[in-house]
This record gives sequence, C-alpha cells and structure tokens, in this order.
Amino acid sequence: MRRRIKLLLVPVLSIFVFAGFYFSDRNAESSDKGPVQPVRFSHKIHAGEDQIPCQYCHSFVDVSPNPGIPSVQRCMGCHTHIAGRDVDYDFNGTTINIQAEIAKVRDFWAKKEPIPWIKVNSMPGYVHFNHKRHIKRGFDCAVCHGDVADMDQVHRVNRFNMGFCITCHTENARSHEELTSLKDCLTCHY
Amino acid sequence: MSQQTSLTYAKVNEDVIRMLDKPTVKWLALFVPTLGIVGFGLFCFLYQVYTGLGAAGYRHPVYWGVYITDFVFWVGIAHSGTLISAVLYLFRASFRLSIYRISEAMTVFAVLTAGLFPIIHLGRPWFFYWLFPYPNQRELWINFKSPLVWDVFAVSTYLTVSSVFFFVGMIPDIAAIRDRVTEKPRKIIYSILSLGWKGSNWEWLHYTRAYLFFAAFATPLVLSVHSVVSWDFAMANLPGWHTTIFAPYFVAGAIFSGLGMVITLTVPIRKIFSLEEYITLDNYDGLAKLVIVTSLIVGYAYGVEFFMAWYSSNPAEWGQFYYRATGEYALFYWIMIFCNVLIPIPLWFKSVRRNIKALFIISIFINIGMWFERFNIIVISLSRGFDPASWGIYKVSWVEMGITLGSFAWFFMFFLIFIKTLPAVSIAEMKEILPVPRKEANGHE
Amino acid sequence: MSQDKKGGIRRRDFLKIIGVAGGTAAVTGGCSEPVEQLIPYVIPPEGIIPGVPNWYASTCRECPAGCGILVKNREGRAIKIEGNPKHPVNKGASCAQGQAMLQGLYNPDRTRSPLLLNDLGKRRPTGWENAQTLLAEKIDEIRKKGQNGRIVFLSDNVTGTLGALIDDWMEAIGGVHISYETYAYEPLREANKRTFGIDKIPTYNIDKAKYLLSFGADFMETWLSPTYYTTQFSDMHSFRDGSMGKFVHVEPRASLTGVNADEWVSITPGTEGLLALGIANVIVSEGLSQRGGELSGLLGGYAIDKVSEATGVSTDTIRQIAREFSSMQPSLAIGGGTAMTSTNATETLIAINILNYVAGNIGVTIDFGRTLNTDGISPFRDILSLVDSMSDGGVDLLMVYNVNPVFTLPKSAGFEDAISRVPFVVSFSSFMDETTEKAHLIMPDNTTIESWGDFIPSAGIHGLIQPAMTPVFNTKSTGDVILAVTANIEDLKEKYKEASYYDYLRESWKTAYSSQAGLSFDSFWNKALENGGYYSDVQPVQVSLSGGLSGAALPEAEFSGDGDYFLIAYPSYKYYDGRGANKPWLQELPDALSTGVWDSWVEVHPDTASRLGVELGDYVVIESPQGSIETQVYPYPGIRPDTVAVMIGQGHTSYGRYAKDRGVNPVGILPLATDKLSGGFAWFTSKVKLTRTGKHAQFVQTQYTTHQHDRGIAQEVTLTEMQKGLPPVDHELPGFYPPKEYAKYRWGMAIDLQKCTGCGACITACYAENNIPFVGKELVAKRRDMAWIKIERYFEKSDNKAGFETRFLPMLCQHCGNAPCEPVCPVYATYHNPEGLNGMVYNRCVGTRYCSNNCSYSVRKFNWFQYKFPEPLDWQLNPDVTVRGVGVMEKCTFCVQRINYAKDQAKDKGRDVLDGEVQVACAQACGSDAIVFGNLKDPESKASRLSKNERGYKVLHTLNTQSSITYLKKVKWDKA
Amino acid sequence: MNNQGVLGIFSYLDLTINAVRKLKEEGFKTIRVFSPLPNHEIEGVMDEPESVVRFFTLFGAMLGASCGVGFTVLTSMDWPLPVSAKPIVSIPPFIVIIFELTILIGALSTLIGLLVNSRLRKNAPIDMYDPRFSEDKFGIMVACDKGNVEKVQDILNSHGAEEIKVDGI
Repeated sequence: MRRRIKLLLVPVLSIFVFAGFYFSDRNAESSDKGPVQPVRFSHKIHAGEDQIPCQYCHSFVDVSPNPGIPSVQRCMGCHTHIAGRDVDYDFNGTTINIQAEIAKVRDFWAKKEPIPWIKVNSMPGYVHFNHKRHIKRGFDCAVCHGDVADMDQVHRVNRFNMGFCITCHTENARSHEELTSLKDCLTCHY
Repeated sequence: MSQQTSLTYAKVNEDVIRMLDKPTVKWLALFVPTLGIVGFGLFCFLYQVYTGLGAAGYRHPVYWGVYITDFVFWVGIAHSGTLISAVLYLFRASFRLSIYRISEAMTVFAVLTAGLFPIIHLGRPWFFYWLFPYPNQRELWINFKSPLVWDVFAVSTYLTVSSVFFFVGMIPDIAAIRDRVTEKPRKIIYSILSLGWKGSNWEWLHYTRAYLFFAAFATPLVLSVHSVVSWDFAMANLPGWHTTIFAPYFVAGAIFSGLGMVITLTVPIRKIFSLEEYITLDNYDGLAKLVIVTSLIVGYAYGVEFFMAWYSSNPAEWGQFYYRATGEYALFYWIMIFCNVLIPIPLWFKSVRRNIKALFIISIFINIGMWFERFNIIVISLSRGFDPASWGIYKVSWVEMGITLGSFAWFFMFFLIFIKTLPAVSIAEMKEILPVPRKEANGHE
Repeated sequence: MSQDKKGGIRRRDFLKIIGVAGGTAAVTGGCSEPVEQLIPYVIPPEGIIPGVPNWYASTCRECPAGCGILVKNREGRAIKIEGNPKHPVNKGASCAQGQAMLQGLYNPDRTRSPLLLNDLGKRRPTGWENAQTLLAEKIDEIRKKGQNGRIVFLSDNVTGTLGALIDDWMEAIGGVHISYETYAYEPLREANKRTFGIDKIPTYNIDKAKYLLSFGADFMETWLSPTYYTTQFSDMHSFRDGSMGKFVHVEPRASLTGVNADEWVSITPGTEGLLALGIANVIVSEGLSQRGGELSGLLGGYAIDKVSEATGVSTDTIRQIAREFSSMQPSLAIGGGTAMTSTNATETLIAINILNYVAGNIGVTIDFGRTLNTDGISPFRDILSLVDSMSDGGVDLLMVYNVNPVFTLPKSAGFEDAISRVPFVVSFSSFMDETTEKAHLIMPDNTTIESWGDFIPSAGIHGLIQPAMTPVFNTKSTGDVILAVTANIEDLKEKYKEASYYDYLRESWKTAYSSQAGLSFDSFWNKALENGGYYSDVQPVQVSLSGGLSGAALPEAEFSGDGDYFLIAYPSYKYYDGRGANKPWLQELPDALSTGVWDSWVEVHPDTASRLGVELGDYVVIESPQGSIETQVYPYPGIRPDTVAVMIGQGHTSYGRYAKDRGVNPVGILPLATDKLSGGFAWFTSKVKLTRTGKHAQFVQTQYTTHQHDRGIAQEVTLTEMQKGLPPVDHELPGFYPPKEYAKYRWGMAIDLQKCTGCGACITACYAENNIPFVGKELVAKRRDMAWIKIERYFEKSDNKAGFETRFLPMLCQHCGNAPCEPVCPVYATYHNPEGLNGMVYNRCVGTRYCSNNCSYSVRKFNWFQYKFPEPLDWQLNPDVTVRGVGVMEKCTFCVQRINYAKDQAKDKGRDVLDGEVQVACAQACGSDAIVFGNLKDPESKASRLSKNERGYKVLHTLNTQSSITYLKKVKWDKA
Repeated sequence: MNNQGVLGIFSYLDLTINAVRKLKEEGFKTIRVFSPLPNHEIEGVMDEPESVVRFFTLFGAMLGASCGVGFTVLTSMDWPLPVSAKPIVSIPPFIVIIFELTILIGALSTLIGLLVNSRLRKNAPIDMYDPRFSEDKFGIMVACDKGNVEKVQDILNSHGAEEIKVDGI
C-alpha cells in the first residue's frame, strides 16, 4: 500500500517542479536593502523632502538611452553652499552624520576623483534599454524604480527580467501594430 | 512453435535467475574498465563545456558531426529492440521470445545513450531545458515547427514508452526472482520492483491486455521516432538531406543496425551464460532473414539517392552525391557500401545464417557500416552545401572520439548492470513455448 | 562590466575622464551578478552625453592618400571610423586599412610610455620630462660640436604644419629633415618632368575616361590614392544607359586591380614601355588620331611585330587596344606597379605619357592642376647617402618618425647595419617596429585619433586632424614633443611661443588660410573642424609635350640574379608597406585573390607549380643572391609562368604579437637596384630560384574552391545582351503559403556585382561595427572565422585573353522572407521580424546550430569559444551591440542597432525613417557604391529602385528563399 | 462473509481447470487462479469481463491528442513569432507533436490503468500466495465463509491439489 501512495507522488512532484520553474523567476518585490554606497546619499532627503526632480541630476534621461549619473561637479553645485546639518540621521537603520557624509563628497571633489557608486538596477548586456523612449512615452520613473523618493538607500524594487518588461509592453500597446513591434525581439535584443 | 527441448518451467526459472548470481571476476574485469571509459567520456564532455564547443572538430560549414552521428546511431540501435519486442509480438513471431528482453534492454539503454547527444552537442548545454516547453516568466514557448522539437518529443516519448514497456514486461519475472532470492536487501528491492505481482488470473487479464496496447503504441512509435529523426535532415533544404525517401530509409536502416547490435550482444551472452537452449539457432536464423530484408532496403535507398540526384539534373544534388563517392570522404562512403550492402550477402545462405561466428562478424561490420552511413549523410552533406565558397572539410577531434567511446561504455555499463540484476530472458514468456504441464498427456493442444 | 584592476594602463584615470556609465557591452548568458560600478564624471565634458555618439571629422594617415574620416565616439572612446562624405578624396568611402586604424589606436602592443634604453640593454619606462630633457641635452651636445647635418630627422612625407615645423626645427638646430616614403613614385615625377616639364604627379580623371589602360597601376590597392580611384573607377565602369567604360590592365601578374579589369593582358616583365609605344605607333601610323605626327619618327622604331615579339602580346591585341584606345574617347593610360618599379621605369612612364598624348588625353583625363603633394619627399639617393653617412659615423642623432626603413628597405641597402652605428637614435613610433628596436629613446607619438594635426594630400586639400579621444596611453604628439624639447634648449627657449602643438597648428592655419575663406578665423576653424579640413578648387594646368622627346630611347629592363623566375614584391592593400600587419582585422581579412590570411604565400602559375612538383600549401624556398625566404605556394592562374609574386607587409621580426614572426618579407631579398633615370628604388629587378622543400602545411584560406560548380552564385551578362534588353524576371516564385506582408519597412539591399572590386573594406567595417572577434590563424584554418560578410571569389573559365575571369560576390545574411534557418530553431532564437529582418536573439540561442546547417548561403557563424579582445582592444567594442558569448550562433543583422537608432531619432521628429538615414556599416564603407541598403517598401528608395533593375537576381533563387538582397549581374564586355 | 481463504496448489493445468470448473458449479464466486504464465484456458474458465484497461488507453490517447492540439496551437498563438513565412498555426508540423503526445499519454494512461486495475483495486477480501506460483505451480484461491472451508478443501483435494492452505482473518 505504501508503494501505491508513492506512485501517486510522481505526478504531484512533477507539478511542484513545474510550479517551481514558473514561480522561481517571477517578479518578486525585492526585500533587499540595496548596496551600501560609498557616500550615504539619501534619495529620500533629496527627492522626497527637498523635492528635487529626478531629471535635475539624471539629466540625460530624456535625450539618451542612459539616464546619466550626476557628476561630482553637479553635487558640488549645491554642496559648495550646503554643508548639511551636523545631526545624526537614521539611514535605513544605520546612524550617519549628514555633515560627515557631505564632507565625503567634498573630499572627492577636492581630490578630483569620481565617486564610485554601486549600480543598483542593472540589465544584462544583451538587453538594450532606452530610457529616452520610455520617458518620452510619459512613464514615470517610479513605474520601474519604485518610490525612490521614499528610500534613503536605494534598493531594487523590481527584478528587471523579461517577464517584467514584456508584461508592461503587452499592457501598454495602443494598437495591434504597436504590440507587434513592442513584442518584437529585436526591439531590445541585438 | 514448440521445439524439442529439455526445458521445464522450473529449469527456466533456475537458468535465468542463475545469471543474477554474484558478479564474477570476469564480469568485474569487464565492468571496471567500462566505468573508466565512461569516466573518460565524462571528462571529455566537461572539458568541452569548459573550453567551448570548439573542442570538438566542427568547422564551418559542418555544424553537426560525430555527436549527431552517434545520436542517430544509438536511436537506430534502439529501434530493433522495439521491433523485436513490440512489432514481432503483434505478429506473434515466436523466434523473438528468447531475445526480446535483451533487445528491449538494448532499446532502453540505447535511447538513454542517444538522449545524451543532443545535449552534448549543444553550444550551451546548461540551457538544454529551454528545449522543453515549460511555463516561464519570459512567456516564451518553443517552436513546434522545428524538427528538433519534434525530436525532443519523439525521443522523450520513446524513452518513456520503451522504459514502461520494458518494465511492465519484467514485472512477472521480477516477481519470480523475488520469490526465489533470500538475501534481505535483494528481496526488498525485488519486492518493490515487482509491485506485489502474484500472477493471479485477474492480474494476467489486465496485464495481457495492457501489454497488447503497449505493443500497439510502440509499433507506430518506433516507426515515427526514426522518421522524426530522419526529418531532422529531410526537413532541411541541404542537398543530400532534402529527400522524401528519408523516413523509410532511416527506419529500415535503424532496424538493420539494431539487429546487428542484437546479434553482437546476444552472441557473447549466450556463450557466457550457456543460454544455447534459450537463444537457439532458429532465433538467429530469423534475425538474419530480417537483416537481409533491411539490408536490401538500405541498399535500395543508396541506389535511389544516387539515381534521383542524377535524374534531377540539379547541380547541387548531383554534386553532393558525386562528391560522396569520389571526394575526400569517399573512403567512408565505400566502407558504408561494403558493410551494409556487400557484407550481408552471405546471409542468403542458410549455413551462414546458422553459423554463430559468421553472424557475429557480420554483425560487427553492420554496426560499423551503419555508423558510417549516418556520418556520411550528416557530414558529407554539410561539407558541400549550395554555396561552393563555404565548402569545408570536417575533422574529428579527440574530444569527440572520447565522448563517442564513452557513449559505448555508457551503453555497455547499463547492459552489464542489467545482466546482473534483471532477468535477461523473459521467464514468463519462455514458458509460453514450453508444453503446459498436464496430468493427461493429450490435453487440448 | 566590472572594473578591471589589472592592466595598469591608467584605465581608472581614463574612466575618470570619460565617465562611463556602466559597461560597454556584456556577454550573453551567465547569471552571476558581479558588483557593477557607476563611475560618474568629476566634471562633465561639454557636449558629451553618455549613450549618444559624437562624431569627429579628421584625416586618415594610414597611407599617404589622406582620406577624410569621421570618428565615432561613445562615452569618450573612439569606436568606429567612417569615411567623411564631405571630403573630396574619398567622398565618404573608406578602405580596410582606414577601418582598422582603431586597432592601431587600441593595439595592446603599443608603447605605453617613453622608454629609455639603459646600459644593460633593457628598456625602462621614463617620464616625458626626463625624455625631453635628455633629447634636448643630446641636441645641445651635438650642436656644440658646431657641425651641421649631424642630426637627422627621418620621417615620412609629413606635409602641412608638422612638416613645416620639423623643417623649421631642423634648420634651427642644424639638422637635416629627410622624408622617406616607401612608395615615392619618383619615376612618375621624373617622367612627367621629362615629358611635360612638370615635376609633379597629376590627378587622373578615371571617371571621365571611357577607356582605361593601366600598365601595372594597382589603383585599387595602393597606387597614389586607392579609395579615390576606386570610387572613380566604379563610376566609370558602372553600367548605365546601355554602355560602360572598358578597363584593360597590362601586367605580368593580375593584381586585385588586374582581375577587376575587363581584360588582363599578361606581358613580359619590363616591356610595358615597348607596348605603350607600340600602341602609340599603331595609333599614329593608322591615323587613328590627329595628334602624334611629330613623334612618328620616334614611334616608327616600334613596329607592331617587333613589339609583339618582345612583349609577348599578340599583334591582334595590340591593334585592338590601339583602336579602342583611340576610338573610345576620352581614354586614359596610367602606369604603376611593375611598370614603375623596373630599372627602365622612367622611360616606361614616358612612353605611357606619349601614348596619352597621342590619344589626346592630356588635360582631359590627366589634370595637372590638382597635383599630389609629393614635393617634400626626399629622393631615394638621399636615403642611400643617409645610410652611407650613418655607416661612416656622420650622424650623431637620428630621429625616426612614422617610418620603418629597417623593414621597408631591402637588406642590401644596409640600413639596419648603418643605424646601429648611430650613437643615439630616437623613435617617435607608437609601436615597437623594427626600426624602433634600434632606438635608444622611444618617445611614443599619439595615433591620428588622439592628436591634432593636418595633412595635405594634394593641392587644394587641407585635411585637418583632430583628436577624437584622449590618449589611451602615456603618449604625446610629436609636435608637442618638438615644442617642449626646443624649450629645453638654452638658446632656443624663446623660439616657439605656442604652449602646445594645438596652438601652433591654429597659428599656422591662421596665417595660411584665414584670409582665403573670407570668414573670421574662429568660424573658419570651426567650419574646418566640422568638414574635416579646408578644400579649395584648383585651376587646371595646361601642359604640353616638351621637345626633347623624339630622341628618347627605351632601354631594356635589367634583372639580376640567376634564377628562372621574375620576383614581384607587390605592395599590399591590407598592410601597405608592412604598417598594417599589427592589426588583427587586417591579418584576418582574407586576401581578395588567394583568400589567405595571417601569413605570406608565393603566387605561382599552376603550370609552374606542376613543373616544380608543388601544390597548394607546399613550402618553397625563394632564393636570390641577396638572401632567401621560405613560404607556401599558392597556384594562381593570374600570373605568368615565368613570374612569381609575394606580397609585401608580412615577415616582421618585431611590431607586436600580431605581426611578429608571421610570413615573409620579400623586400628583404631584393637587390639594391634603382630606376636609372629617376634614381627611385626599383623593386622589380630580381630573378629568383624556386626550390621545393618537401614541407607541406594547410594553406589557411577562407575559401577552398575557385569555381562555382554551376551553382550560378555570381552571375554575369554580356554587354550585347544588356543592350538587347534582358527578359523581365519575377523574383517571387509561388509558395505554399501566401507571401508575407510588411507594414512600413522591409529592409533590403542591392549589391551591384559590376561595381564590387573585392577590396574587403566592407568586411573590416563589419568587424568594427559589430564586435566581431578575430580568431587567429589556427582557428581560421579550422574555418572558424567569424566574419559576417565575406567576399566570395570565383575564377571562372572565360574566353578572354587570360582564359579566366574573376568574380567577386559579397555574401552576407540574405534576410530571407522565407528563411530556411528560422523554422528549424527549436527555441525561436532566430525568427522573422515585422520589418523583414531575420532576427537573431543571442541570449535565447542554445546552440543547436541547425540554423546554420539549413542556411543555403552558409552565412551563420558560431561562437566555438569565448573569444577574447586583449585589453585595450576591447575599448573599441560597440556598446550598442551585444558581445556574443560562447555557444551561440551569430550572423549579419543588417546593423539592426543602426536601424533602431534611426527609428529612435525619427520617432523624436515624429516621422518615419527616410531613405539614406540608415546606412549599414558595409554599405557605408564601400568605395565603389556596390552595396546599397534601404527600405524596400519605399518604392522611391535607392535600394528599392536598384532591386527592380533588370540585371537583378537572387542568389539560389530556385530555393525561393525570397531574400532581401538583390544582386545585380556583372556586365561583361563581349569578345571583340 | 467471505473472510476465509483456501488455497490449493496444483502442478498440472488440466487439474486446475477442472477444479475451477467444479468450484464455479458449486457457486463459489470469489475465485483466483494463480499461474506462472498467462493462459487462455484459465481465462476461458474464469470468464472474467473484458479488461477495462482499454478505456484507460482510449481516454489517454484522446487526452494526449487534444493536449497536443491545444499545446501547439495555444503556445504558438500566445506570442506569435513568424518563421519563414509560415502561418503561426501551421498544422503539418504540429501533427508530429500531436502524434507523439497521443502515444505518450496513451501509454502512460495504460500503465496507470494496469496498475489501478490489477493492483490498486482490491478484488478479493483476502490475499494468499505461494512463491512457487511464479515458478511452475498453479494455484486456486477461494474466498469463502467459515462454513464452506471444508467443502472447498474437499473439492480441491478431490481435483488433485498437492497442498492446501487455509487462512482467515
């Protein structure tokens, strides 16, 4: 009798395996806190409290496939004048001193060295994503990057896998013709 | 057919189960080197994965070579097993009885071996599962228009069905072993494998019915699988591949090569385990006749290919076949003709058909010839496509040789394990050709 | 891509400057996610947007032709070279050498900083300050001796500002400036001086000619300005309005130019002059032209029978050429190659001038207005006296700039020994070439792409060189070095006021040109930067025949050596004089004729080969009294049985990993002979012995067949057939399924076989654009080259004089509407795109390779290994194209990244892509306009119109693949 | 009811058949015959209804065929990727898949049918067995109530059973 039950396990197990394949790489909200950056730059303060628009720093987002990382000069544009409060700040659970962090930026500027930021959102090299087209189409940055204005340390909100892209492409096609081109492999892979 | 024999039901059990006795030194002397060669094959494969497929001898425009040759060869070997067990079962050809278990085992192991090659030959074998349709976040499926996907379906269906067929056929025999062995671990294992078989009339009722259906499924399947394999080539537009004759030609070739392998395998087993009473000369006679038939079909196909190429006046087609017989690979072509068409001719004589040594030698030649047939079809055709500027010669690398060798060892490894663990001759079915024990001598029959 | 710590080549500094966001391109597959860094700019450079390419106009300096180029810059890296359409020399076209310039820039074997030879004989890196001071001290020391001429600056023909600066500097420090050009065309100038009294090389108007007669001039390969003349030839030779020009090539060997001729006339070596005069004689004596009567005395001595006997050209042929030359007006005869490199070269070229004169071509197809800028080139005898003076210890300091005489001069010239006797040698070369090996101090120059400069290839063309990126290594432009060194010399401190060579250049342009343009200097300068230079029209100059010609005599060419075979050492269109050999793209570019790669070979007539008992791939020793070389045999029907030929350019003993110890250098075994009248070096004077060695190896080619085997791949029609009109052909055969419909675009191509010269510029352009890895000789031997486009070359039997004709056919993915490759892919890695492209999705590919098996055109390539781009060659990778990983298939994509870019740009403007907005790399590079790319759905597009041409056909059309590429049949002159 | 089992072991087929025939005449319904090989005579005398495995086979094959059709057509439509100007749903290539799935699922379903019917479904209240049945002995097991045990023993004995076992719950 035990043998008989075991036999039934075969189909059940295979269903699990299939489901595993299916769900393992579905989009799951990343609970990852994101990498610790060389400077504890808080998007929450800049984009949230100070209401600085994304494009102020990521200025090429509507003219280039790359959004652009602000130059140190751009940081210093403000931080020449703003030295920051000498207060402790709860940065995703780590206590930092705002002034000390800004001092780091000034250090980089003084040494004329770039800040080696760590990439949070990345795509494999065989995917050619064009920021410009998406921004021009009127998508908000938050659609993919999440509510950055509410994050101190930026973390990945969406896994940018193909399912993520294609779901959005399918939902947003305005016509059949557009759907064809949005689901055309060569749109992104070349 | 009932023949003069000293066999009784009990002796059948006795003889077959005796084969499963403790491994002898001789067996180990075979098994250990076999394992070593499998290991070498594995090493070659890992080396190839590490360096890239360039470790194999492929070169533009020959993108398929020894691996696909091996694949087709092993699938072909598999075929005669199913033929003997299923097709001849439906035809009630009793000469199959003593050898069908061995052929069936051969089928399963050959498919198991063949199934490795499509993975080995992939550029990125770690993505082999992309060839199966499974739901994924990309929302991508596979291309059912591709003959390779047909292959995936055909070969995996074949493997599944022939394994099931193999296993189901063995259930009563495993029960017999279970009833005989005494050592605890073996008893447990055979008990599990026998699925509690008792041989009641109720079990036999469903069993015979199901077995018939399996045979009925396996018969079209065996024809379809090699047809599908042949369509891997015939669906392409390459001169030398693109012909309608390929499906029957391949099926016949497969059976031809498989019969060769059955003879190659059974002759030593018969000798070693003294199974002369089971595998009789009559059995070999029947096999040899099938060899003649399939050899004729294969030979006819070789001729027709040539004729059609000439008759079509297509420069690419004729160029291909002219090249096969005269070009750089001509030696392989003539090996193929020699082994597959000329070597089987002596089988027309009964004395040769009943001469075990002669049969064995002929069968070896058939194996070689059929391997080269696949090599010729694949490699020579690819070497000379439509565009003369791209023509090139393929040279086999040591990695491919190693893996091919490994595949033979892999196959024999399973076979050696099988010989020592499972009944190599069908106990239940052997009894069918023996007289049923009756109190009154002249019963019904 | 994660940051690479190794290399030590200021990569980090480089990144600091250019601020790359993310990596360039990554490999397919693999799931690990290494920490990627984003390196922002410290200070963003103006006008650079990451992800958007910038183009900089500049001038190519790979050969003296001086074509205009545009350098594509992405994120601070130069990634692609294209011809500058505004430049009068090349009009947007380019050649393989020009395309491969980037591999000079990013060559891993470049000298990375100044190097000083220490007492132990080791080269140690040193600082620029130190090197400059050292040189200044040396100069000072020598000057104190008070003897002029002990300092020699040996350069190539540096025209323009740098040339002037060097001259000026040498004068100031009491040195001598010698300009050494490997191919100096001295006989050509001498002949013009003697014929017309003008010591210049004119511009030939091949495009205006209806009949072109070339005596050995390899104008598609190296002669004067190959890209310029290829463009012109394509124009002249293209079929339109029922006619086309005719081109006859006379040479002992059919060069790439020769096989493109309608007729190749094989001639006894050294007798080209005789033939020219013989033809002129027929013209004059048969009264075919009004001119030349005054020369009848001279020409009378060249009776047709005598000429025929000496040249080996039949009287019929001579008569036919004479008639055609005089009747198909205007015509043009040019001389070069073997006709210009024998001991009677000047006389031969005078004979050709006479022929042109007799036919009335002077001033019509020969323009002495726009002359080549060859004035600065020192005569060859100056080089020889330099060798003498060096050997005698007369030179204390030799500075070598942009030349490699140890390699390019024959051993018999003794340069190598002589230079060893110079106490201090400075090389400005960026590469460790053979001459630089002799240097004590190496002060590596920037490559063209990294430096400011100008170049004047011919009168009225002032090409500007501007840096398209910051220097890759610690190199410095020689102009800057000169300024800095001068500032270090005590009494010359104040000589140059400019802080940098850039300022000096601007100053020099200020005085020279600003007044001419009638603009403010800044706008003039900016316009020049934009256009790649400043171009002015030049008035044609009328010349007349000088009087003394009637007494001219034509001596016999002299050959030395006791061998049976004339040795042609011919300049290579890939390596020029050897300078291209360190660029893997050029090494891997199959030779148009032999399709050989990465090596040397000797071309031998098949009859000669069988007489010697050798066949393809056998090694032979070629022996002259000056030395011997051993190389493989390539039997070639396009060479006389008494002649053998070896390409110049290989056989380096230094010059980096790609060039070193590869092939043989035929120049090494040449005798030191000169053309008697001009004194120019004569290459074609040696008779050599050939001995078989019994050694054999596979001759590494990319095509092992020479015939089409009746497959009708490269087709042709005769002119008569064309004039009668071809029957219309419907390319769309009926199919099982209804034909596919396309919405807005169907990308396609038309390739005119009449125009394709087989030069291979498209192949190199494709390598550069599409990140195609080079694989090296061993893998090409296994036919694992990765080229997406190849040139098929067939030698077909013909009834012409040569007995064979050559057909070239660029073969690339046909982007079939009914593609055989697509349905067989199990995973949809290749499929049909809505715009007619045959899509190839690398990251989906599992590598069954079935698609390639089923590709009737065999254009798919497979990544057998993970191919490497040794740093910094990987800096050249196009970030818009995926770098393919191991185990995936790849093939021509019709430069889909460019299509997507154009669509993106058009979308910004709210319209569709217009014709001409997408140029695929191969079509862009093509000098003869053979490849035209465009949208076939647009009936007005050029590609669409050409596709409907009556000459159009699809390769293997019976397979009904409905390919997107229409080939236009080659038009052949009927046998007259 | 029927909680006693009597097992008779026979050496000869004809004796076994006769015993079964007799038992049937006596009205015993729950009879099992063991044999080392399938035998038509036993089948004949037992006269069991046709095996239901065939319905499993038929159902499996039909399921397989429809899976094949559905799978190929629906996945092709899900993301239409044209290849070689063939229609997205092109039947000829799909037939191969349909055929293979028909066989695969048909065969698997037959296996399930076999397992379910011969092993998983209990057709007698009591299990008796002798290892010699897989060798050369035949056997008859009759399930009966306590009162009939002796009667059965008698019948078996009288028909030449060599050995008789009785078992009960």
